[in-house]
Amino acid sequence: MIHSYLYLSIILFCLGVVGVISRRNVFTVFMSIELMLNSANLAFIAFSRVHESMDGHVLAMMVMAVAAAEAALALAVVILLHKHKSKLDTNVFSLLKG
Amino acid sequence: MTNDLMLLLPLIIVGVGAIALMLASAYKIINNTSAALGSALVFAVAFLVQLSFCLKGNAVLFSDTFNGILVANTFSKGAGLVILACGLFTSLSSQTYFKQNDFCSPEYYSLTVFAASGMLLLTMTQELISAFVALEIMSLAIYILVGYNRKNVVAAEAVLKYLMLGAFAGAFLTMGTAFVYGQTGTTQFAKIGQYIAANGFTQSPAIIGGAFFILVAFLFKAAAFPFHAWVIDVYDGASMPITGYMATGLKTAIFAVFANFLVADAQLHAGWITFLFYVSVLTMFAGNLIAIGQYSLKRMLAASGIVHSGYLLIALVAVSTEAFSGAVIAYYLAAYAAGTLGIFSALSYLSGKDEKRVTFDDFKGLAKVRPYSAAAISIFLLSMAGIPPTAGFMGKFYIITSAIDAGQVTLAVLGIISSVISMWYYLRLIINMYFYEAEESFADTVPSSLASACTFALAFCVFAISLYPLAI
Amino acid sequence: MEHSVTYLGLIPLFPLMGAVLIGLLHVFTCNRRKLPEMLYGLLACVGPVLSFIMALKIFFALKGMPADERFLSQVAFTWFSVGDLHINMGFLADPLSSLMLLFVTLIGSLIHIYSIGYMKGDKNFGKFFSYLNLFLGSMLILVLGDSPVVMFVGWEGVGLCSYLLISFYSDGTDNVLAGNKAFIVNRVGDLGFVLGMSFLFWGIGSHGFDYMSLKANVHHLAPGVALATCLLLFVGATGKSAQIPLYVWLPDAMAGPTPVSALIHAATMVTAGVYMVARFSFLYAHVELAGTIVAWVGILTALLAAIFGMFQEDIKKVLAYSTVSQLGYMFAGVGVAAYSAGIFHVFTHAFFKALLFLGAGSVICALHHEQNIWKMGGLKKKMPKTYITMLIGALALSGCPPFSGFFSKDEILYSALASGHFGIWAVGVLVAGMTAYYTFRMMFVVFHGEPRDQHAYDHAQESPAVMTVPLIILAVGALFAGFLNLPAIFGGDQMVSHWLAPSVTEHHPHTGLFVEIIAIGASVVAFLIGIKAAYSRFGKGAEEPNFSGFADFAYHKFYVDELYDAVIVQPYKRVGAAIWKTIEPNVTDAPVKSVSTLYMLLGSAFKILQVGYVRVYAIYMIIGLSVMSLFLSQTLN
Amino acid sequence: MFEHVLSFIIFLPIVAGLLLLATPANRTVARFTGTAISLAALVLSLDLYTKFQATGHLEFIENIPWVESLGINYSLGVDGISLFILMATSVLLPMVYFIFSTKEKGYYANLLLVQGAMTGAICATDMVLFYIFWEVMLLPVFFMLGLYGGEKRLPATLKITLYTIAGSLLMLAAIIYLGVSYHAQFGEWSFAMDKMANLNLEGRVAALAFFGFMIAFAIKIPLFPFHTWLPDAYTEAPTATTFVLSAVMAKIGVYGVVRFVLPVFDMEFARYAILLAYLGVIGMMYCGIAAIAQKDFKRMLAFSSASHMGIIALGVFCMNVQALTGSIYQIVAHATSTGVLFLFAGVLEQRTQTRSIADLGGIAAKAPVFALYFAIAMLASVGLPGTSGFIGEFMIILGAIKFNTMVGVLAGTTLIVGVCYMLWMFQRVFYENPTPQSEGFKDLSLVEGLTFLPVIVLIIAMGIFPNTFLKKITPSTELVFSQSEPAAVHTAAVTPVQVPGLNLEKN
Repeated sequence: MIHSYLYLSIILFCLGVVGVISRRNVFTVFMSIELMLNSANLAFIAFSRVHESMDGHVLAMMVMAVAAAEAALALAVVILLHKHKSKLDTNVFSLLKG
Repeated sequence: MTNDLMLLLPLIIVGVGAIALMLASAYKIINNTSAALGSALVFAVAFLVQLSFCLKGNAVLFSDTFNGILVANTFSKGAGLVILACGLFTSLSSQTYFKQNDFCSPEYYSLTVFAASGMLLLTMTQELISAFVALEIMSLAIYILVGYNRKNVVAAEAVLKYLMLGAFAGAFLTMGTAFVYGQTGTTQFAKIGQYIAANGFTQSPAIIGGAFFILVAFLFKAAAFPFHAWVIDVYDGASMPITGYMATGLKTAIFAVFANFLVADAQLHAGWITFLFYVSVLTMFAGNLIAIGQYSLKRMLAASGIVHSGYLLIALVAVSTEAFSGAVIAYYLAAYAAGTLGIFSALSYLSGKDEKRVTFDDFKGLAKVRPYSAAAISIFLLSMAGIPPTAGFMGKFYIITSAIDAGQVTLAVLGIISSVISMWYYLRLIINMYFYEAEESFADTVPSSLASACTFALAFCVFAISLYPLAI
Repeated sequence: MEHSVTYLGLIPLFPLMGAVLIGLLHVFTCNRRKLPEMLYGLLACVGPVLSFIMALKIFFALKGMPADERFLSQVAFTWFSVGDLHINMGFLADPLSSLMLLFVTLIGSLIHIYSIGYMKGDKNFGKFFSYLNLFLGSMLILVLGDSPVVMFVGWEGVGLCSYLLISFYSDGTDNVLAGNKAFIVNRVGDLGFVLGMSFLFWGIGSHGFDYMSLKANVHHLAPGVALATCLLLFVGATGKSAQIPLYVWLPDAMAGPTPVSALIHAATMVTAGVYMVARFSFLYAHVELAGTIVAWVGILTALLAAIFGMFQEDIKKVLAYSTVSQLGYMFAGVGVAAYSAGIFHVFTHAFFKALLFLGAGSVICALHHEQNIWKMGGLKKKMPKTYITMLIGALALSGCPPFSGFFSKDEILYSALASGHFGIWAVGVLVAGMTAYYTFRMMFVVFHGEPRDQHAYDHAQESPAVMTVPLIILAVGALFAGFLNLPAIFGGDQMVSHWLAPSVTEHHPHTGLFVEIIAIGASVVAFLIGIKAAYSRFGKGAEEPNFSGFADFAYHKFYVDELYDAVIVQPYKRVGAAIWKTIEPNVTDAPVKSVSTLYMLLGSAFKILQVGYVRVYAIYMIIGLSVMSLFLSQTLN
Repeated sequence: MFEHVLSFIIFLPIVAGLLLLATPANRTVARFTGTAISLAALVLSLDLYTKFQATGHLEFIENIPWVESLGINYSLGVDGISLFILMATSVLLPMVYFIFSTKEKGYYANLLLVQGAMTGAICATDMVLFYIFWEVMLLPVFFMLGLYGGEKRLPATLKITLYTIAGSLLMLAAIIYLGVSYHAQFGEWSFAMDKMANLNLEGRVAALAFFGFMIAFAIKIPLFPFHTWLPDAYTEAPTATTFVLSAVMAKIGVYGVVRFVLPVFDMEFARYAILLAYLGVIGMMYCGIAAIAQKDFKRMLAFSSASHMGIIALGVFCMNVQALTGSIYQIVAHATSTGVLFLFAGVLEQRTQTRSIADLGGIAAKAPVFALYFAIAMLASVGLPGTSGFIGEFMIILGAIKFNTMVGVLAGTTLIVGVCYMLWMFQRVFYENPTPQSEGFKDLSLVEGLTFLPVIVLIIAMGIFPNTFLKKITPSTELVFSQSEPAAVHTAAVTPVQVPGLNLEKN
């Protein structure tokens, strides 16, 4: 039973990774990262069940809180970027290189 | 309990100070200068408190404090000292920096202090989730600081890159934590260590995978190859004092937690030695090779930061899990911090308005116009290059000694070769400063300021640290 | 008998101090106001004359000792001492060195006096005498040194002085080149000397490296090492004494002032090689093969130089080749273990060669530095003293009995014959004839016949007394020095040979009277044939001949100089240029350069990798992650 | 005070130099300070020299613990070997201040710094301390070369700096390896030089450590083929720097071999000595021959210096007391001859504004005193008996013959090689007819003449009375070989690397 949750979690994680490296839209990228974090949360909850302790739930809550803070910052950055270039394509932001 | 809280006092001071500064700036009670001095005061007080703890001698290891989540041993205290000093010098040089740049607000200093509180927590943490939280406290503050100059598209790009990749790496950390938790049922380093000692490291794919993911996250923050690519751009985009802060304080915190995690168990450490060996070698050489092609000082220093991460990884490879004191790592971090902060505080007042001087060529002939600044910068560069009698040399000496003592002769030799290579780009700046005629007068730079005071204080530190004998 | 004395060191010290004093005086005054020449002249002569007096004193002191205990020694101080190597700054006067001392100081003094006249008016008068004194001082160290290393001091010292004096007229490139050549060629020989000393030291030197100890331990020397030592030392001798293959510097050395030539050829420098071989007679006597090689090299040099001498047009070069040739005789002598004969020839040669050179100098001076014999002629009337003295010298050189050269040369040839070296003897006799020929060719062309350059002839006049008096003294020496070693056949008692006997290791072969008569007869006949040939060609005046065929080849000295230049000098320079221009940047420095190039290339490669797209950085991370996972799965399984 | 005399000699110049740099002193003050301090160091050194007992062991020992956990001490001391290099430094450097005046204050400050650092490297008896001084002495050279050098100074500066640092960092690894081995074998940490001889080193890593040391020293000496930094650096550097480099700094490389490699790596040394000896000989010939092709007299002297260093290094590799003593002696002799020739070259350059041999001529007639001085230094440099150059060279050749006949014979060619380019140069510059550049050449002034006089006297005195100096050296050099006596027993079992060459014993 635990395996199913784990497989799902890993699949979600991988989807997140693929999203990050394949999508150019800033929003999509940040959503992919959220997906990865949430896949970890899923794993936490599942393991919590296996160990029959509440630790995993606590950890998942922590991660969600941090993810929320990060998301807030990410949105601010998205606005900032949009103000500068009116685009949210990550490839546009490649002034720093070499 | 009181004793425990006493030992956390620096952290508490910093945390309270950060909140106070934030509130004060929110209600516009303070202006930029007083915020700067206020944050410097917070750092200074915390530093002195930490120093008094350090001088008091061996602290009791209190593994069950906060349920074993935090620890305050000599290593964490030493690292804490370095972080607080970094914060102090960053605040002071920021004050000068913002005399020439106009995007400051008092919250800036509040965030600096917040970041420091995250770093301090990170050095003490003995648990994965609190490590994650501390990491994020630190990182979120730093993200904002990196993008603080909202009018500058480069800063925005830097924060995008940093935030995106940082969060990406953070996701790996949580996933790794989940795996480790799943297998061992705990997230505390000590208990993970016990579990591995009992059941063996290589037996369980979940631990290996989880530890691997955790390592990846740490390596990302430490800017190890191949997770180093962001460093150059982010350092380049951030403002001078923040770049210095990231390069020193942040790195100190990361290596502290990294070391604490690795020494949780001998098998865990042993399992990663070969892996870390290659990572450190590649990190050193990649950093060097990136650095030689750079025209911008900031980018060069970022790349040299990668190289120094490589040296610190050598130290991590060579640490002994039985009698871990972290002295070598802390010493090297202190030595490196003195040099790097010194350069950035010098650049804070020399770079001029909107950081118009950032390339090697911009500093041609500096020695003719500002001889003392040029001399100080040379000292920092020589320290980073590891030329005696600077702190950088002694730091490198201790690292190589510990590596050879641990039987890692090849790694030591490769480290030495890398430092030969690194010599070129450090010398290049010295050559530019000294051996060319001055092309401009640097008249617009702030003549005598907090940043220059920091610079000379740090130059003094470079020698003082080198003379300080280290007990391994 | 007290053998340890304190005055030996003074002998070289007198001229050396003179050299320093004169040198300093000259250096500090030459560009301001000139000091009177007489002052320099007097100062310069004091040293040699005092040395000569000391030499006499030593000679008589030795004479007063029993024959087999004749030596005086002085250890001035420990020169250097490391491990087994103990070298004293020590001096040794035994019969051999005392004989050398006598004529070196005598002839040296005479040359000094003569030079006062010859150098009159030269702007570097002081410098010249400083060098001259230094030269003599070095030679005296060479003669007196009690170990090979001390001898080497003088050995190199004379080399240096020859360089300084040959390039004395230093504004002429050729003169300086000749000086360089002399020094460098001498250095080649010195290399042999140093290596020889090293072999000797590691062979038997640990018990003391002075001649006495070496002589006592020579039988411990392994035969191979002994042979190597002898040959290496002989290489040194060929350099200093101008033997094949290192003779090339001597004829060029004529670039220096004529008294210098006299000094080099007669009293100092070139005789050093012969003296050295005689000094090491205990060693050479130990290795017969080495002696034979020495003898053959010597006699072949004699032949070669005689051939060259027959075709020279420069009066000094004729004399120079005659020196090389005579030196060949000396080596033939010491080579066949007739050390006393060799040294005796050194002794007599010193007189007549100094005489000839000084005479030639007198002629050259009179003709305003004209040296080509084909521009001279008929000077007999103008310069009678010079002519007569030179004639005596020429007769002595040609081996006309009873002049000194006859006895000494004859002694060598006799020894060669007596010791069974028939080939050497035959060549020696041939060379004797050639010697007579070229010597009298020179005499006839210069002094007889009609003046070839009337203008020069008209202005020529006899030299002043300061020059002629030394000539006369030397002429007396050239006449009578031979009688000092009169062989038994002429009723003599071979004084010199007996005098030298304690110093040199030789055994006189006992042959019948018949052999001795053959030797003498052959020499006399050769002399007569030579002089007849010269007279018939040049006696009544002759014009400058155009050489062709072999003569032309010999006139160009068999193109040996050109050969050396093409085979050694030019390649050496080319190798130097090649190293600097090609090898250094492209080979030696190539690893360094390629490392730095590689470094820069890799640097730009990594710069390209920093593309600036954040997505790509994430991809790097994932690639790294994957590779690491692979790596992990490899290592952990 | 006297027990700390070495510290004084080291830190007087360093502190003075730093003060000069840190304060806005003008160049007159700087020159005066430099002169005074270097003379003070000279006086202290002379005092030390007279009080030196020549026991063969270290004297004037100072020892202050520094990093106790690693056994690193601030420890100083001199024995016969280091004493002479120390004396060469102290005696020769004051001259520079008298001769060259038209420079900035940093020039004098750097000179003081380099003097202190070199003295420190010579006197240090702790390896880490030695390394620190070793690296520090490069920095003033870097700045002097880069700031005050000739037109093409930058590439030369970079090359010498990177090259030597590369070498010395390898040495650092080797030093640490020794310290760690000592810890492993004896249970305590130490980096003291004299303790390292007790180490029993074997295996591949020991050989690597040996090469770590050797490469560092080979670059500094410089030994062929590590010399390629030398011609440019020597040529472009200001005269005083070239003088410092050739007269003292290169010698510290040789000294390092004697101090570290010889006692510690006896096995490796016995195995590779023949290779190194060949490198020395080849370097001597290579650089000597290259010297003849030079058109720039400073560059020619640079090659000449490299050529001589080959011979000096050879003396160390021959593993017998004569050659080693010869090397040490030659170190000082070379400093007084070729080193001083560089100063003369500086005088020439200063007065004629050219470094080209072809532009000069006839100086002997214009400046007899200068020519005399130059000639004496030149003759010492070509090893004429009676000058300082002969004694050392003779003993080295003598020792080389013992070591390996082939090497010895090749080493002997230095007699010829040296004289070729020197005479050639002397002819062009001092003889022949004056050129426009040398037409108005002024002779040495009284001050200059008197400044050089001690060295000239020293050249002669060292040639005539060498034993007064050797008496202080030989106890130490003899000790080097008596100490490794037990090692010699097991080095007998070592098969040296096979290189063609005869051995004297086999004859």
